[in-house]
Amino acid sequence: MDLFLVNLIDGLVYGLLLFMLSAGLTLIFSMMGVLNFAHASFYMLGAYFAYQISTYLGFWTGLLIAPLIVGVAGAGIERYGLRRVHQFGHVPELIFTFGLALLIEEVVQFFWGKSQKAYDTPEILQFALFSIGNNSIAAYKVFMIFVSIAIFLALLYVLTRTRVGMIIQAALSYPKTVEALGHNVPMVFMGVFGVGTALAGVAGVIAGPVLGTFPGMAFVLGSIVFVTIVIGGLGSLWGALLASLLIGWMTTFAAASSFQFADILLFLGMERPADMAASKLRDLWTLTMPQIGPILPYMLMVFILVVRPHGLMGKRGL
Amino acid sequence: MNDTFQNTAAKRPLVSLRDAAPWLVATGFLLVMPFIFTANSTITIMNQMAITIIFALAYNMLLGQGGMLSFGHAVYMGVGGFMCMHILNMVEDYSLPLPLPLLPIFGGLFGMGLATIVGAFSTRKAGTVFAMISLGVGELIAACSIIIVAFFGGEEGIPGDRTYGLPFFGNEFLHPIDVYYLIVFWLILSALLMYLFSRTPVGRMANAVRDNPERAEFLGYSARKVRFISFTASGFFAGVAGGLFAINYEILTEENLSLILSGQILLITFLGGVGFFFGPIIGAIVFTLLQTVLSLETELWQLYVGALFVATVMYFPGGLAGVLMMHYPSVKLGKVKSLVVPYLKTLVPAIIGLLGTAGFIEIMFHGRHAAVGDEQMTLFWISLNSHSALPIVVTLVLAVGGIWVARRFAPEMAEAWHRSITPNAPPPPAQPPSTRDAA
Amino acid sequence: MRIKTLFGLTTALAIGISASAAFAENIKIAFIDPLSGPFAAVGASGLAQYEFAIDQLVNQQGGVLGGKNLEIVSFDNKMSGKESLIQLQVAIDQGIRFIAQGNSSGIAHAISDAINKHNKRNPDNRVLFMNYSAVDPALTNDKCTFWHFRFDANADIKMDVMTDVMAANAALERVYIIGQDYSFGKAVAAAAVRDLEAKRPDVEIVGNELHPLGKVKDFTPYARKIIASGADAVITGNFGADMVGLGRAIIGAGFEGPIYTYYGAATGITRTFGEAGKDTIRLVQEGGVNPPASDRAADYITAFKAKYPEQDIAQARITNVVEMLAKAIDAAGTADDVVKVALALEGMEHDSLWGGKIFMRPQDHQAIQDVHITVHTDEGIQFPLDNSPFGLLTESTVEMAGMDSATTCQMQRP
Amino acid sequence: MSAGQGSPPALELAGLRKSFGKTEIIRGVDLAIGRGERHAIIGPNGAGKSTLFNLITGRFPNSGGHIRLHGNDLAGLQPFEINRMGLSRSFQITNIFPAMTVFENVRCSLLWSKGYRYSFWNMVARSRDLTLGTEAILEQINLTARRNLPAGVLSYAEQRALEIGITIAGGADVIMLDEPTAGMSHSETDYIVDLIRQVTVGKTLIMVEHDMGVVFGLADRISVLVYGEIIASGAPEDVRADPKVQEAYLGAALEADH
Repeated sequence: MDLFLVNLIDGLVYGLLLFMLSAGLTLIFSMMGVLNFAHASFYMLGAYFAYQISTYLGFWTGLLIAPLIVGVAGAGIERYGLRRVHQFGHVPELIFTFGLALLIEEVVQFFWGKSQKAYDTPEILQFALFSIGNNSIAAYKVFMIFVSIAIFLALLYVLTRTRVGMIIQAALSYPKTVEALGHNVPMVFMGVFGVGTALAGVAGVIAGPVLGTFPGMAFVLGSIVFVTIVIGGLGSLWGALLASLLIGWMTTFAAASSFQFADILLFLGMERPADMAASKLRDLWTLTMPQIGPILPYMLMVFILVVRPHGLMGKRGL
Repeated sequence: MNDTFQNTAAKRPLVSLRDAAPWLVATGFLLVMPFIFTANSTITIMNQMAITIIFALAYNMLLGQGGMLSFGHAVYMGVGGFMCMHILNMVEDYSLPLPLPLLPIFGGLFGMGLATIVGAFSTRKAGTVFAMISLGVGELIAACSIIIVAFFGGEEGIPGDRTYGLPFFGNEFLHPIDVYYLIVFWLILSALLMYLFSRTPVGRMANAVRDNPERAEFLGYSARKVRFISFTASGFFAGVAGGLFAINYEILTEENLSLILSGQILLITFLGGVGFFFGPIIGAIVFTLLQTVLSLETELWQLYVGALFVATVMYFPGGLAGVLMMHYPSVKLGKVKSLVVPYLKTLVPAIIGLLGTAGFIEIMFHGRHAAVGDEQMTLFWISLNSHSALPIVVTLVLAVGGIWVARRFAPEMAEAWHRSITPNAPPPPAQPPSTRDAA
Repeated sequence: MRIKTLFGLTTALAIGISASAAFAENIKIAFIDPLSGPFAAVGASGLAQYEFAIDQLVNQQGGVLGGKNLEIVSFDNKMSGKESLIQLQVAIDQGIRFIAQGNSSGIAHAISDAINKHNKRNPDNRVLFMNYSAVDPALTNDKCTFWHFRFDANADIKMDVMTDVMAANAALERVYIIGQDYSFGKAVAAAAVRDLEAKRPDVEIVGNELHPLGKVKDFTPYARKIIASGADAVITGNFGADMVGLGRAIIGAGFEGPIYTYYGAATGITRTFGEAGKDTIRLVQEGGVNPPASDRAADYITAFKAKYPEQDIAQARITNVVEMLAKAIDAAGTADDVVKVALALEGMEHDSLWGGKIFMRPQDHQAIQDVHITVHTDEGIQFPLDNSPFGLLTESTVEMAGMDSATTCQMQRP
Repeated sequence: MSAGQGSPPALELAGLRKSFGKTEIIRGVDLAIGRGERHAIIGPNGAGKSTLFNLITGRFPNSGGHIRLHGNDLAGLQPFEINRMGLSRSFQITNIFPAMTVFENVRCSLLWSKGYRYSFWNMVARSRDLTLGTEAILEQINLTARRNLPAGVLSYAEQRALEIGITIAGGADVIMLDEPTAGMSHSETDYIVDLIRQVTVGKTLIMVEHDMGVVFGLADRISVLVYGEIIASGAPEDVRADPKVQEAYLGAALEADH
């Protein structure tokens, strides 16, 4: 029971982290129709910028400044890169962000080298806030939860209570109409792209110390973010939240479980082969849940796309 | 290539010389290549190129001709390759009478088999749904390759030996050159078949479905079925490429199924140009050279490839083939000569500028990462000190100056190009083909 | 336009490959390892160590065969089997007879297999494979070839040493084994179970599991399981980001026992563990540097750090590769007939720079040497890693580890 | 003039309904269109004309009632299946294959009816049948000179003509045109009307049109759709004279027209 509670908290932390990434991506995707493949790269940039700033000015300054730099960089890339490609259609746009992801990874390696950076949590949060059983819950994790929730509430407020939010909301559902109403849609696009990437930057700043700051960090997280927004449904902040938490808990509990596929095979009435090495099914007999945990979200995505292409809470189809 | 039916009365010959000429030239070229580049390593690289060309052409059946963006196409090549490897090992173990050159057929069949299964549920829609399903399926099969060791061999993969099969007309395929001719045979055959496929009713409808699936449905065609047929055909040729990979490298590993390879083939195809049949061929050649040769020269090769790719998407969405075909009207009008001077004026400074930029980056990189005391480096065959100011200043000046000059002359070049594609007589409505098939 | 320049450039480069074969005065070693991509840090580090070892230990000592120099030529395999095979062919075409590779046992298998085929098909220009790091036991067992020499202790030998040390700890009751889901991770787990059962049947293995390679973003749930199991010690074969992620998660969850690793140090890992990993992370390795075996070793490291401030002697065995190869070439009197060189390497005994002897066992071409258990700490460290205060301190040593270990190798000699 | 006795009408709608959410757009339409008839559906904006078209061609599923083509119920059929039964349509917004040449556009629309189906063993360029058929249609729609241009670069009127060409190419005997002259100048409209008259000889034509000149020039019969119901149906003169129609729709338009 203790372990269950602890896993619940760990899954929540991971899920909320995914949410910070997917919230920005789902906004960008729904407005501009662009599957931004470089989204996780902005997450990486956030972590590296924050690392660099933290070596001079400390963690907290990094938390404030790094996302701003990332957001400005994102807006700049939208203005001078993506907007240019926009006229050629969606596929080139997507491919552009794909190339951008490769390029950002190379640039990061050029400046920061190839090995892992010693970017660490701030000392003030380096203690165990409380324990459940033998498991200590680090204060930093609780801090991550609060930051994510604060961002979610702020987004919700901006989207539902402010004029800008109204325009964005409307543009999510009726992009053409909003343009016809005389709003500067390119400007809105740039703003949304900037804010979306800045959100990814925040995620990078606070996840970098926990999940590691290394050139492959974007690739590791990259495709799972798409999976999240596709499962959640486009243009739906709540969908993104739901899917993020779902994936967070799913992967956490899969990793924590000790379920063995041998049990299924035995249940099916098969007999455990005496000589495992010679058995054609040996890989199935030894398979455990943690082995397939990280690919469960992909299975879920394919399943959802086949039966319900607009995702859990999406309003319109892909 | 031209579909116009010249003379309705005369009977069309089975193959006209005009249609066959590019194929004959390409075949001749491929047959002669090993006599020019005799080293085993260059032949190995050419083998790699040929395999990539088949794979890229197969991929373009989806992306360019069918409008389906796949993020997991490596699995069809990989699964075809793995099956071939197992068949190869069975041939060895049970002395089956299967000549090696026929092996790729099995790769194709298994690639097609897998594509049939996946296509059954993924081709209902194009666009994002298809792309994301391909990503998911790609990730699933890539993950299986590590989990199911009995079939995929885990990290070491499945090795085999191509020489244990039956000698084929006395050839045991001991050397890369023997394999080269085998691969070239399959390259020409596959390319020809894929080209012809694009000329069949279903191939033409694939274009129609790509452009406007709804309209195609009102012409009596099920968009889904057209996509499905393109998808399985593409799976077949990807599988053939996998079979050739098995023969050439005699090993298949999980990397053959990875998303990295799937991403690479997208990059290659787009770099070459999706709008033209020969685009992916150019892409495959250029990319293979960059990957195997440029990487010998600089550790930063991926940075340059990334930059080249992003620049291509931004400025030449028709890819390298699109750039070439932009000049087709000029050639037709016999106005290429008028382009030489304006192009030189812009491109020479541009190249100098780009090389200067690359030089600057290399010097910076060397300065930061080289061993202490090891300050000499070789750049473009020039030996220089990466820690002194002079080379840095020189490359910077070249970079900035070159690009500045190029930008100054760029409008003139564009102007010259426009003039060169416009006939002197009354101008008909023409359109640069570069942006044509991009969407 | 653009294309033409590209073509021009690439053709020039392509000709460059074959042309450089013409002037081959130096005896070249091809270094085929990742120099770009996610694993480039390890490759770059190995390359620096090779360059330095060749320069200091051979060329400055008068070279081989009466004055010829050794030279390392680097080939970027991008951690890809396919690229490795292409670069291998390029290296062979340049007249290179000695191939050094180490990162990834999968690639080592591919190269070993390819070299075996190449040597069979081209008896005139055979090559040798100097495996300096790939530790899959199969390479010197079922899959052994005459052309392959391994200079690192293999995974089984390392596990033997690790479990010897663990067995000596009477307080040890529960062990947790966790690794990446691929051949090496599985081999480590199997060896750990086998050795612990043989040496300490009373020790309970409370967990034995695999996680997907390079796909886990958050290791916390694994760490929770380890804590919940009440384990006293953890064994893992993880490398790279998976090593850091796992280690930090375990420590962060409150684990205090030792974590025995194969690859838990250097190329950023030591600095990232920092204070948290102190006295917890343990590494099994050959060639410890703290304390250095001799003044000569200390001077060598100091000189290396002066030349390569960003790198470390993280793969000490590289000096053994270089010195033993040089000795074998001298003994064979030729660098072209690799069969003679291989025969000279077989059974060679060598005094390592890092102390102790190296014996190249002729039955399977496995180097037998002293293997140490070292601990991550900042106390008593003369030569730290990653320019951090932390380094690896030798805690215990097994001399000539695995000297009489069994091998299933049936060597086919030419 | 109208449907031959004994055989079922070309198209028959019975109690057809369609609602989106709670809003009912088509509220029980009954209509029979005989073979060879030229039938125009008119009505004010928002009357549901395009929805009616989309229901008939299988683009949307209906919420109630029946659609029969030559007596066969179309319930649950996909657009391509309906097309194969001999019904073809054009769109209100130009809907061609812009990246393909004019020639290709027409040839693609011929493929199914010429029996090529999903063939991947025939070369389209080698089929005289196809080429001749395409050329004939290009001739009919006056685009022979433009055959090798991408369809996207044609002028608007040319694109509309091409769209009509694509619609009739498959040889369907029921042709549905959705506002074929929308957005055209007077001379262009005259040209298209002539074209329509020419290419639909011997076929059943159903069209939605706003331009009353076109409607009264072309149609044998007119139905007036208002708020999802047909309020009048008959010969042009009768419809023109119908007071309900006058009241609901025609009055203003007719006065402006004359």
